[in-house]
Amino acid sequence: MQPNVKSIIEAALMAAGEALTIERLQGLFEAGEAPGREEVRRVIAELSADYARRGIEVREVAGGYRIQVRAELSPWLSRLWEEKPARYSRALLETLALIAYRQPITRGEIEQVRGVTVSTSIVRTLEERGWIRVVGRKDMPGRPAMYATTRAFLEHFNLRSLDNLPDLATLQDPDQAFLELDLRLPDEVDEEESTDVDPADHEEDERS
Amino acid sequence: MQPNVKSIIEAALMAAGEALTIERLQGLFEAGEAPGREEVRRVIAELSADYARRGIEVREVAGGYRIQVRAELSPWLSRLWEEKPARYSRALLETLALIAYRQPITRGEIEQVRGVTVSTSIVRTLEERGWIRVVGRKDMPGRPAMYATTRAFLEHFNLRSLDNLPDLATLQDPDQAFLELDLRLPDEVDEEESTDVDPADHEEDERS
Amino acid sequence: MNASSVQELPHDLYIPPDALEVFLETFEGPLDLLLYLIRRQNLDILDIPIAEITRQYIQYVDLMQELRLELAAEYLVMAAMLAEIKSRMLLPRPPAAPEEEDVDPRAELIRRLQEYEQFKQAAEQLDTLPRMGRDLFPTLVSAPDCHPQQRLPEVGLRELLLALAEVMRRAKLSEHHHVRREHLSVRERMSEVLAQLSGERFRSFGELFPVDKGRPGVVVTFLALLELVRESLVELVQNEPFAPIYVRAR
Repeated sequence: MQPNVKSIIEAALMAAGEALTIERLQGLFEAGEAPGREEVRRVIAELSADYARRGIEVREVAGGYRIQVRAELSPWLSRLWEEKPARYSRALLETLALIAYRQPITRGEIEQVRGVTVSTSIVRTLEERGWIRVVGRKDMPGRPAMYATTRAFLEHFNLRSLDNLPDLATLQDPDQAFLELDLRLPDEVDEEESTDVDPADHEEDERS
Repeated sequence: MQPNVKSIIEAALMAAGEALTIERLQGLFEAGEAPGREEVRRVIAELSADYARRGIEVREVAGGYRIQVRAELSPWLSRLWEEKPARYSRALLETLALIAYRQPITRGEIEQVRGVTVSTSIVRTLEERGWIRVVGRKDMPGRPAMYATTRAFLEHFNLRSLDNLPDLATLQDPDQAFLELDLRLPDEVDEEESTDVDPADHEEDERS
Repeated sequence: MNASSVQELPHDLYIPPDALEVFLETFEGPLDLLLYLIRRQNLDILDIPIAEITRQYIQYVDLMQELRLELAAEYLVMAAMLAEIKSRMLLPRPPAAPEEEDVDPRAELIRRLQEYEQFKQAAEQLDTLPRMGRDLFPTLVSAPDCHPQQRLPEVGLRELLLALAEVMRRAKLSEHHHVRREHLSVRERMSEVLAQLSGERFRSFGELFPVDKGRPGVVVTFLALLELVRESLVELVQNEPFAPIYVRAR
């Protein structure tokens, strides 16, 4: 076998155990021999096509690429390991969701939305898993830590970027709802509703 | 993708992180759906053939089968796990700069300018890196070695010749000198030094 | 419609004590419990029958206290808040109330309930995303012949220049050693000539001049040789006038 760019990139993605950026893939080659970004992308697209009928896939996550076993095969693959994957409590998932969607966010702000204290052990678990980290301190009394999610979070949840998080359900503003009800005349309501279609809202509804 | 025996076995061998016995591979399937030993062997032989022109191979090792990166690819793959590069000391950089600008130069002459001894390890590091070499010996007591920079030095610093080193006269303000270097357009450089344009260098610039 | 559903509220609060404990532990706090009470009865979150919900909520809280479950203070705070909203809604509205008084006293509660529900859903969605180690597995092909390498340090031209500037500044030699571009190419050529002469061989003078660099190449080589002679690094040997000149490293 003659090592070529494609076989080197494939082997690296298979052996790395984590997502690799294009720069890291280029860094495998001697200076002057590294393929350009476009060539790396082309090779990855070729690999993706090669795997179309197989149990693995190339996936773009957290700004890099990795080769992973397709989700359809998890019923078989999970028999490889005795230990069952960890299940996370609702408290942990809600805390993580708030950090993911509202970052940077303080513990106090999380508690405000959830209505209960955020236990220290949840924050510690999330930090130990490498999914969240302190990105700064809020300029207010006590200078509380502000949390944000990490690359490891994106990698674990198979996300390309935070933009790929599922859309949040849209909120109805109660004040707005009451005000509108009070101020509009009955015939105005009819007219406005027929014309005032916001396509953005519709898309969001369909997606969620 | 329809999960089939081959895709499941391939995915398991790729994800396990260790060698898998035929029994463990059979254990991935529901009772009654597991392939026979002969079928598992046949599938593994097929995978082996599939990988013939690629950077990976199936190997039978003590305790079963595993997929691994071919030995030929280790020069590239090893760079995946490279440690963070160290930084060179200031003494080394000063020594290198003096050799570049005042070559051929002896160790004694470097010491005279720097005012301190040049350690043997610095000279050895620079020689091992291939940036300097001994080009002769000075006709004086002890016949000290005279050092000069090499082609590898020019390549590393992306210089066509020593002439392209920034002019020492501008050293009063090194930032300024550096800016001047960068501000020249490629075709301006060509015009100025039209006598010794090396087309090979240009190709390299485009590739990198 | 809402009124009738409030009338028909099932009085199903009795849950066996053991089960209740498990049941209450599944709530993530007062907002979660309130949401449960609202959703269980298919009520519109924007129009909560506050009196009935408050009654039910307080019943749960009383139960929790009776069972001496460790009751988070937040549950009691919420009970107080519900009671306050209820009393404000019972008060008759003054006929010429300023506009801000028109705001429904439930508004803040509704906002919080909605916001909490939004993230409760987000957490559920997060849990259904395919996850590494549960639904997806990274390939971990072994690389037995690969060994971690120590990468060589990177040096840029700028660092080199700064190092030189520093050493020159220290030595205060920059004025005496103004080396110009021309000189650098001469010094480069000096290195090359010396390299060619290594091993103390005699080389013919003419042989040292590159044929491919044109006139500038000849001039630079000549200057380099003169400099090498001046610095006693090479010697020139000529056996008789007009005989070939030889060069040797000293």
